This record gives sequence, C-alpha cells and structure tokens, in this order.
Amino acid sequence: MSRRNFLKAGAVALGLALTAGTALAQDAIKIGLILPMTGPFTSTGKQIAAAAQLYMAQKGTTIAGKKVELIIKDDTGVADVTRRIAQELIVNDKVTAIAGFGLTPLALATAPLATQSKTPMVVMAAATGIITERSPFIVRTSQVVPQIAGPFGEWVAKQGMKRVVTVVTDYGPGHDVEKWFSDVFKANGGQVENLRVPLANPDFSPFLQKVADSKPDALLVFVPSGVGSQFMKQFVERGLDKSGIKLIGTGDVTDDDILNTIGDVALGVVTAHHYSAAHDSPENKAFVEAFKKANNGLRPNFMAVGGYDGMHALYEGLKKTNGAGGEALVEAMKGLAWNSPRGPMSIDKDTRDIIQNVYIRRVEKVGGELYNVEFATIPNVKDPSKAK
Amino acid sequence: MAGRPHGARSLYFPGGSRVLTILFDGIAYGMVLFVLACGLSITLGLMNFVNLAHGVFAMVGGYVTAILMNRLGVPFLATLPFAFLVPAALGLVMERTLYQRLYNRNHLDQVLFTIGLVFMAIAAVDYVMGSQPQLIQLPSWLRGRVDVFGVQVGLYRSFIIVVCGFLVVGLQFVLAKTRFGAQLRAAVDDARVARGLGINTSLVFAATFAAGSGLAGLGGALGAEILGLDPTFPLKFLIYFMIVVTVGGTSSLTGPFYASLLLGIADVAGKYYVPSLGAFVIYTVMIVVLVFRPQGLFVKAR
Amino acid sequence: MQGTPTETATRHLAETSRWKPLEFAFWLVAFGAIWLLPSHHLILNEIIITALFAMSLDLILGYAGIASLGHAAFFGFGAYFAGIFAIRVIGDPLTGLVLATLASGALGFITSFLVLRGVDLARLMVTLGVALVLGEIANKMTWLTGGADGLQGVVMGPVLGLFEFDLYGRTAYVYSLVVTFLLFLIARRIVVSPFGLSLRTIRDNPLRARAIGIPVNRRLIAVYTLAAAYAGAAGALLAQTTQFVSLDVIALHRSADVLLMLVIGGTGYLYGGFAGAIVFKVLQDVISNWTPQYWTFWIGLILVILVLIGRERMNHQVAVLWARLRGKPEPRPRTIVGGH
Amino acid sequence: MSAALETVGLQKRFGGIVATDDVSFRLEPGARHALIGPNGAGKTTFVNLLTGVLQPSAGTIRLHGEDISAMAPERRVKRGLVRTFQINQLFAGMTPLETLGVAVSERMGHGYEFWRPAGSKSVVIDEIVEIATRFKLADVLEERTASLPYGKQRLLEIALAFACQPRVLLLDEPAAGVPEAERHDLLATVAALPRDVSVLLIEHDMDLVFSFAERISVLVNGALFTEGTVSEIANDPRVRAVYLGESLDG
Repeated sequence: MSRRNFLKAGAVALGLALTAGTALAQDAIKIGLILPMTGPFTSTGKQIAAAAQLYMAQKGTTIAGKKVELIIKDDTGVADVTRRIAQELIVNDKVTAIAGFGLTPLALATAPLATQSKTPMVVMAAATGIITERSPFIVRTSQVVPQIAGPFGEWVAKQGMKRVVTVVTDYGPGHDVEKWFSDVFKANGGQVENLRVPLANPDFSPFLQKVADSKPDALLVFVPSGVGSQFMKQFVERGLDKSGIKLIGTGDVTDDDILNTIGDVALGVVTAHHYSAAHDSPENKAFVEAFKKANNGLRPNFMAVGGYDGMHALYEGLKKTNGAGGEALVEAMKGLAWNSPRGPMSIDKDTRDIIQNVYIRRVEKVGGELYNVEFATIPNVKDPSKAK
Repeated sequence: MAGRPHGARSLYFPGGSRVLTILFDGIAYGMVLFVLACGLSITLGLMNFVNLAHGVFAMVGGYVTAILMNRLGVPFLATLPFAFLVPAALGLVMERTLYQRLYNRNHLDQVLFTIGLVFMAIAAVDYVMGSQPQLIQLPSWLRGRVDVFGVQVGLYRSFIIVVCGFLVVGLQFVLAKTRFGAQLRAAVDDARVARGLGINTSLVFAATFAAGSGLAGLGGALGAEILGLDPTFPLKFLIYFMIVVTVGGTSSLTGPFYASLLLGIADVAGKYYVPSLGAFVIYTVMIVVLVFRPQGLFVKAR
Repeated sequence: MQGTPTETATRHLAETSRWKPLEFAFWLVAFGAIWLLPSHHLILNEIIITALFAMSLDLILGYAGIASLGHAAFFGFGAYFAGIFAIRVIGDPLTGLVLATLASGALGFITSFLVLRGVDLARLMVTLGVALVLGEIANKMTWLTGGADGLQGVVMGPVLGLFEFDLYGRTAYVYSLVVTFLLFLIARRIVVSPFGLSLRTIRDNPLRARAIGIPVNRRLIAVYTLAAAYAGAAGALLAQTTQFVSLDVIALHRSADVLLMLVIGGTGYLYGGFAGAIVFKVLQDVISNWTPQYWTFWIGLILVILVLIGRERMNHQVAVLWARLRGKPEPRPRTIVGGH
Repeated sequence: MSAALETVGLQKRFGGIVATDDVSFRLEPGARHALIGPNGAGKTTFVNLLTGVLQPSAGTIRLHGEDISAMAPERRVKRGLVRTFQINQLFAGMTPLETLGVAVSERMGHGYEFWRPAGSKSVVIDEIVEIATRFKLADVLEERTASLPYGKQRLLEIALAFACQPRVLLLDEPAAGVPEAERHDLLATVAALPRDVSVLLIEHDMDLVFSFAERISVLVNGALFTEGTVSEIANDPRVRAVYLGESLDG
C-alpha cells in the first residue's frame, strides 16, 4: 500500500465518519460527576464525591421508576480533560446531566458542550460569576464569589473599619474576591489597598511587611486553601495579630476541611461564607453526622454541601420531569427552594444561579476543635454581579 | 493594567529600618534555601549527578519533625537531630542501592529516574499521611518578633539565621580543614586522580550523599514553618533548588551560598517593591545567568 | 542478495527510509479506528494530539540530543495562537493551524539561541525557565488569554468549509489524525535525509560533528525551530478541537508528561511518541480506575524501573523484536542521547 | 608561495598558565611534517587552536594565506583543515556507512537537504565505498560503530577525516592503541595521500615519526623548541635530553 493510497483512505474516512451517527434509547438515569480526584485539587473531588454518594445513599436510587446511576470521573483538574470526559459522558454514556466542576476553567471549558448537546450541567464547586451566563443549561449549587465578597465588604464597612488591605493570590478567583470586596467596601466609604501574591510563592514575608507598614484596620486574605495556614502562621509570627490588624477573608481560607490542622493561629479570624460545618440547624447536624460516619470522621466542608445540594437539585428536578433531561430538567430546577444543611437556599429562576444566606463567622474552639461559628447572617443574597 | 495594586507606591515609601527588615527576611529565607539545596549542589558537583529527588529528603525531614511533634509530643528542638538523621540514613541506603548505579548515566536518565522517585514519594506520603499540609507549633520562645534598634526582627527567622549560619561555618570548616574535606575536594576536582591517590571515592560519595540528604532534611524541618509542608513539597520547591544550584555553580559551597542569599533577598525585596512583577524576576534571572554563564554566576570560568 | 559493496551500501541506506510492514499496520489501525472505535474518538483525538506533541520532542531529543523540560511552551503558544486567532480573526481551522504552526516555529527560532549554550542540565533549566515565563505571561495577559479562567468563546468553522466539528469528536479525530499523518510523513523524510543524519552526529558527538564541518549551532537552531512548529501544530489542534484553551496547555506537567511518554515509548525512531502516548493514556486509565489517587506512584515506579534496566537496553530489545517480526536477522540497536 | 598552514606569534593563556607560548610555525604545501614533544608540552592545545576549538589569546593562524584565527571550526573544515583525534571521537549510535555518508554529504554541500533520503546520490555512495575499501571498513559498513572492535574504530576515526577531503590534515597520534602490525598499514595509507595534501603528524612514537616525517618540530612547555629535518632532530642532543628526561618518568 503506497502513501497515496493512505491519503485516499484518510479522505474516505473523513467522509464516512461525518455521515454516520448514533442514537440509543436510555433506560437508567445517568448522572456524570466530573471531579478532580487526583492532582492539587483532590480534596475538592473527595468532598463532593462523598457528599453525592451520601445523598444517594440517603434518598434512594430510583426516580420515576428509573434507576439513578452516578458515574464519577477524574479530570485531574485539567480543562481539556474535563471537556473530553464530559463529551464522552454525553455521547457514549448518554448521561441525563453532568455535574461537578471543581474549578472555573473546567466549568467554562465544558459550558459550550452543555449548550450544544442540551445537557443540564450542575456546577457544584466553581465560583466565578460568569459561569452560569456561559450556557443556559448551567445550574449552580455552590457559591458565587461576588455573592460572598460583596456583602462582606458592606458588612466590614458597617463595623466601622476604614482601611483594608487585600492580599489575594494572583489568579481568577483571587481577582474576583479582590474586585468585589474592594468595590463594595469603597462604595461604603472605605479605603482599600490591593496586593497580589504569585501563585507559586513560598514566603509571604514581603507582603505581610507591606501590610505591617500600611497599618490598616483589617487585612483581607484570599489564597488557595493549603497555603492559607502558612499565611496565618506568618501573620501571627509577625505579631500582626497583636498590632490591631484584623484578619478577615472569605470562608475559603478557614475551610472546614483543614481548619483543625491550621491550628490556633486561626482563632479569631472573621470570614464570610455560605456554609459552616458548625451551622446550627437540624438539617446540618444530621448531614454532618452522616457524612462523618460514612467517611471515617472527615468533616464536610462547603464543597461537600455544594455536591449534596447539587444532587438535591437534580433529584427534585428529575422528579418533576419524570426522569426526563434536557431543557425540561433545567426548567424544573429553576426556582427550586429548600432547606439545605447550609440554611435556606434556592435556584434563581432567571439566572439559574444560587440564592442563599451569607454568614459572618469567627473561628472559635468548640469541644476542643476549631469551627467557624456563625454570628451574623445576611439573608437571601443574589449574585450582585447579575442583579442588574 | 488590572494587576497593578492601587497606589502601592505612593502610599508608603519605606524608611531605612524597613529596608533592614526586608533584608533580614530575605537573608533568613535565603539561608533556608541554602540548607535545603547545598546537598544537591555537592552531589551535582561531586558525582555530576542530577538528583531531582533531593526535595524528597527535605520533605522526609519535615515530616519527621511534624510527626514527632504532633503525634509524640517531642519538643521542636529535640526533633531536629532526627530530621537530619532519618533522611541521612535514607539517603545512605538509597545511594548504596540505587543512585550509585546511575552515576555513569547521562543527565537525562538521571532526571527521569529521580523524577520517578519524586512521583513515588509524593503518592506514598499522600497515601500514608494524607494530602493536607502538615503544621507544627513552634515553642513560644520562637514565636513573635522583637524590636532591635528600630528594626522588626522575627524570633524564628533569627533562630534560622543563627542555626544556618553555624551550619555554613561548620560545613566550610569540614571542607577546608578536615581530612574528609580534603578528600572530598580532591574527588570533586577529579575523581579519577583522587582514586589514584588512594582515596576511597565510593565511600566519600556515599558519606557526602548521606550528609547532603540529612542537611536537606534539616532544611525541610526548619523551613516547614516558612515554606509549608505537604506531599507536593519536592516538586513545588524543585525549581528553587535548581535555581540555587544553577546560579551558584557546583564547584564549591560558597557559590550556592551567595546564590541562595541573592535569591532570598531578591525574591523578598522584589515582591515588596515591585509586587506586580511577581514570579518573573527569578525565572528571568535564571535564564539570563544560564545563557551567559552556563557554569553559574559565582564560578570562575575555566 | 549480495552484491558489490556499492550495491550493499545503497541498499542499506535505502533500508532506513523504506516503510516497514509494522508502520503500515500502525497507520492502518489509526485510520481504521475512525470506523472501528466510533465511541472513542474523543480520547483518540487526545492521544493523537499528544503523540504529535511527543513526536515534536523526539525531533530534538531523539535526533539532536536536546533534552527539554519546557517543550509545552510551544504547545501552549500554538494553542493560544490558534484560539485567539479563531476569536479575533477567522474561525477557519486550516488557516489558524498553518499560522499557529508558523508562529510557534518563529518562537522556537527566537528561543533556540538560548539552548545552544550549555549542556543537558543547563538546557533542561533554560527550557523550563522559558516555559515558566511564558506561562506567567499568559496568566497576566488576562485581556488576551482569559488568564486563569481560560480562553473562552473559541468557535471553529467547518474543516475545509465542509466538516463541522461534531459532538462525537469524529471530525476532530479525523482532522487531527490527517494533520498528524501529514506532519509525520514530512518528519519521516527529514530524519533519513542528509540533514537528519547530520543531526544524529550532533546528538552522538557534537565535538566531532563540528570537526567534520557540520555547523552544529545552525543545525540545532533549524531542528529546534522545526520541533517548535510541530509542537505548536499539536497545540493548535488541541485548541481547535476542544475549542477552549486554559493555562494547563503551557504548564510544567504538560512538558514533563510528554517527556515521560516519549521516554516510555523510546526516542529516536519517531514512533516513540505514538507508543508512549498510547501506553501512558491506557496506563493512566487502567491504573487510575484501580487506584485513582495514587496512580502517579505507579508511573513513578515504571520510570524508575525503566531507567534502572536501562532505556537503551530496553530499546535494543524492542529493536530485536522488531527485526524478528520483520524476519530480518540483524537488529541494529540504537543509542539514545549522546553522552560519553 | 604561501604556506599551507602558518601561525604567527600564537599564544594561549589559561588564567596564569601559558599553554601555547608565542608559536610561529609553518607547514609547507605537501609537507610530511611531524610535531613532537614530551607529555604536557601543549601539543593538544596547539591542535585545538589550529582547528578553532579554542580561541587564541594572541597571534594569527593562516590557512593557505587566509587568516582563519577567528573562524568557526566547521568553516575551517570547509576550507580543508581537517583533524583526527587522539581519543576516538565517533558517533556511537551510527554505522560507518552513515558516518562516512554524513561527512561526504556535508562536504558536497548537501547538509541542508532534508527532502531527499541520504544515499540517493551515487557519487556519495561511490565515495563512501572507495574510502571504506581503502581503510578496510567495507565489511563492517552496516555495523553499529559502538560495537566495532577498537582497531576498526581507529580506522574509522582516520577514514572520517579523509572523507572531509583535507588539504591540510592534522593527525593527532593516529597510531595510539593500534597494534604494532597495523601501524604501518595505517601510516602507509596516510603516506599514500596525494602530495597536494599537507600533513602534520602529532606523535609520541619516535619510530613512527622518523619513518613518516620529512621535517620535525619540537614543542616544549608550549613553545617551539627547535625545528629541522629528520636527521637534524635525530642528532640534536638537546632534543634527546628533553626526551630522556621524559622517558625516566614515562
């Protein structure tokens, strides 16, 4: 066979491949859960997968007479892999919905697919504002950065703080927190100085030194969760805790998953977030207990609750559609409202984004363990970036 | 541009004492880097062996300290000897069983082999200890900072500078004044000639490798507080080690020492004065040095 | 078929450029997969793109002896170029592919001057540094690249104005496969040419190469530029077929993975990248199904064993097997990287 | 008529050490010239300066009247200045066929031809075969260089220089490690070169030097010690002294 024949074969292949198509009926309701199970974001994947499995264990695996099947796939946190897996789930496994999405770029890479294939896509972790605008099939059950950072800026201003320095890691979520906190805080009469830390940064001392020079009322920090503990230790080591500078942040830095390992340096840190494992409600007590029992005592964090509620939205939606997917399922999920372990929440029927309470919490010791104890509530917050 | 902090320059122009604080922080940071990387520099210079798994030994040292402190309640200072000895023993075993087989291979083989070890170590530590960062609680006398003639000085960083300072002097003494040091220097210069002079180079290699691994372990333990410690440590700091070694050269210890200090100070000062340039500075410095002085910045061209 | 020395020599030189049965078989399977594995086109597309990327690294590592830990710089550049071109200029895939390839080649040409000096280690570090700096630039230039959120809104037109990219990845796979095949044909011709032979002398012994009149630096610049263009083409294919570009395309792990794949598959015979990409992806799939969190441990172990046994010896075994399959008694082992 | 190869005041310093000390040397066209000297006399440094591996600290090198002092090594080769190495410098992973093929192709200016398979030109093949036959390599053309016996590798080392069609050939101890019986064959091949090729033999073995060379230069401590015909050098008591001193520790 000569090379020319090869090329011919290729051309023929091209033609044939494009005319063929497949369509198969579906029996079970399959939900594809795409999560980073390996790599630097493993903890996100573990928490969400555990919560989703817990939800199914609690609520059964049958909806409208059909069996619900969960297919968990690892995307290692790499966007083109996420997209490929989503595509495979849609075309090969014929899933009714895809869910998961640990990071913003992973969700954004997949969004066009959801539109193209009319597959509902439930975002359980990624938090950048624009995500839900990228496809009419996206529903979010995690959080939106502006939803947390914006109201927090207002709350901080109301506490009488005049000057805040923000230190955020130089990547998408960090920029979001910086922007929304700063804008709202300034609109409420505050003064802000912004600092950005490179993603690969072992030593925070130059940044903390700048903060010490500046002597603000508070320091708002947003860094990836593993690094947060280091930041807090160096904050304390520099004696900044005693200098009257309050350490504040979004709840990501006092993540329930690692709060205990951070240790006492975290005591007194004030954060805003949508979920704390210490949230005082019967729903949450049951959830935390069941989660710990099923996972070797692992404490659920905000990722877990995003996964749990994501499954709830899908279940409730599927019940309404009798197991049908597509646009009907998205429609069915719009406007859903329920009492989640995090508190009351709903899916905005216009933006398909989440509406929930934002809680102001302080790290305290409860029964020998560190918890984010909620002491103020900002109820029913919509994503301000979409509330035009 | 979005990345530039608002008014960062105009608000607070740092005064003299602040410059000293930055310098101090940079030196402490550089010292840790040196202790972490000096073993790598020696093995590279002595055996022409590229040991990308060097960070594994540092991580082991850090974990030894963390485990001893957090699980067994051993005081911080008492853990440091173990943070040296355990990785040193591990280094010795690995040198005898694995590394020495690869001394004659080319750099690419060595890189692949040691990267493989790094992968294995990361997964193994993750499996045993979990992926969360390990934290240690320093004794209270090392926490906080004091004011020395108007300069804010962190106690722990002072401690690091003192410990590492002693180490540097000690290492220099061993190299310059002891019989072992003389043998080591001879072997670095020309292993064949050294062998001809009756020096047991294989023994020198093994001892040096073990000591280098031990030092890395000690660096890992000392640096855990500043650099953090989790299973990805060997990969995360690999680039920093390599920069120290490539910039400092491998023919002596003073080169990497100056390189570490330079890197530490440049990194801290760069981030303080021009935070928007972020990570560019050190990478660019590395490329420029390697292109114009492939032997390292602090090495006399041969 | 013994003849005069001249005939023998001619035959042997021609031998290296002749297609072997296994090569035909390989490409038959690759094209056959279009019909045989319709539900795996997406992963096949990923594999073939990775293989093209690995082949580009083989050009510099296997043929010219330049080890790189930053080859993703060109892959990423090609991907961003193709993605941005589709958004800002025109969504025609072929135009974008050609321009992205040329642009990556140009970047390779510029950076090639950095790798001329120094030996293995310095080169590894310089290439790594270049990739890190480019990655940081992509992260900072959010207005152009989308920064950490990734480049969105890439909409590709149909290939040749005829074939739309479908959800099943069929067009994507066929497009990537045909492009890869064409680039492979070119590379295959190049490596057996006098130019290709001169590269191998540089790999084996740059000192002597210079002493027989080979302009070593210029050859290295040429092949580095070529390899960068190939890597850029692979990146462009990824951007076009997934219609998305994120910072991962340029990340360190991308450079490291491709090096591992190439080494697993073997260097210096062009198919190493293909074999490595397939083995790597299959292993990843199998091992991560079995132990999702710790699959890097096993990859690490494979590497360690591979090096301990000796890559050369393994490759030699493969060569022996290969020769036996072809029914030839005389295997010609190959050395990998020049080193004395 | 200008010299085939000429140096004027050539000097090379490494730090404080002077490795080549003001050497002014002349190689006549068609010469069979030997350069001798005790170990450490700076012979290798001198060759490295001539071929461009090292840059001189001072002085000039002329090849057929052209100043090549700053020229890149490969361009000196293109102009006909070719050397062999004391320790074999070969391409371990390639065959003698490919090795010689590369050198011949390169010389004929095919180095950038990337679209045509190597060996598709019969002139190239003919020349490879011719050289291989002359150096008794025809029977091992397709074997991997690394697996050749030492003697064959040594022959390939010399053959490779021939394939570059030298006008000035620098032979750096070509007989090193070659068994006694084969040495003369080797030298005979070299001696059979056409007279328009000038040869500079750097050698240690005095027998070989005396049987091959017409003129001899002696290098001591980096400087030109003396120069003369074979008989002049052979009878020079100072040269004997230099070598006698060496033979004691060698």
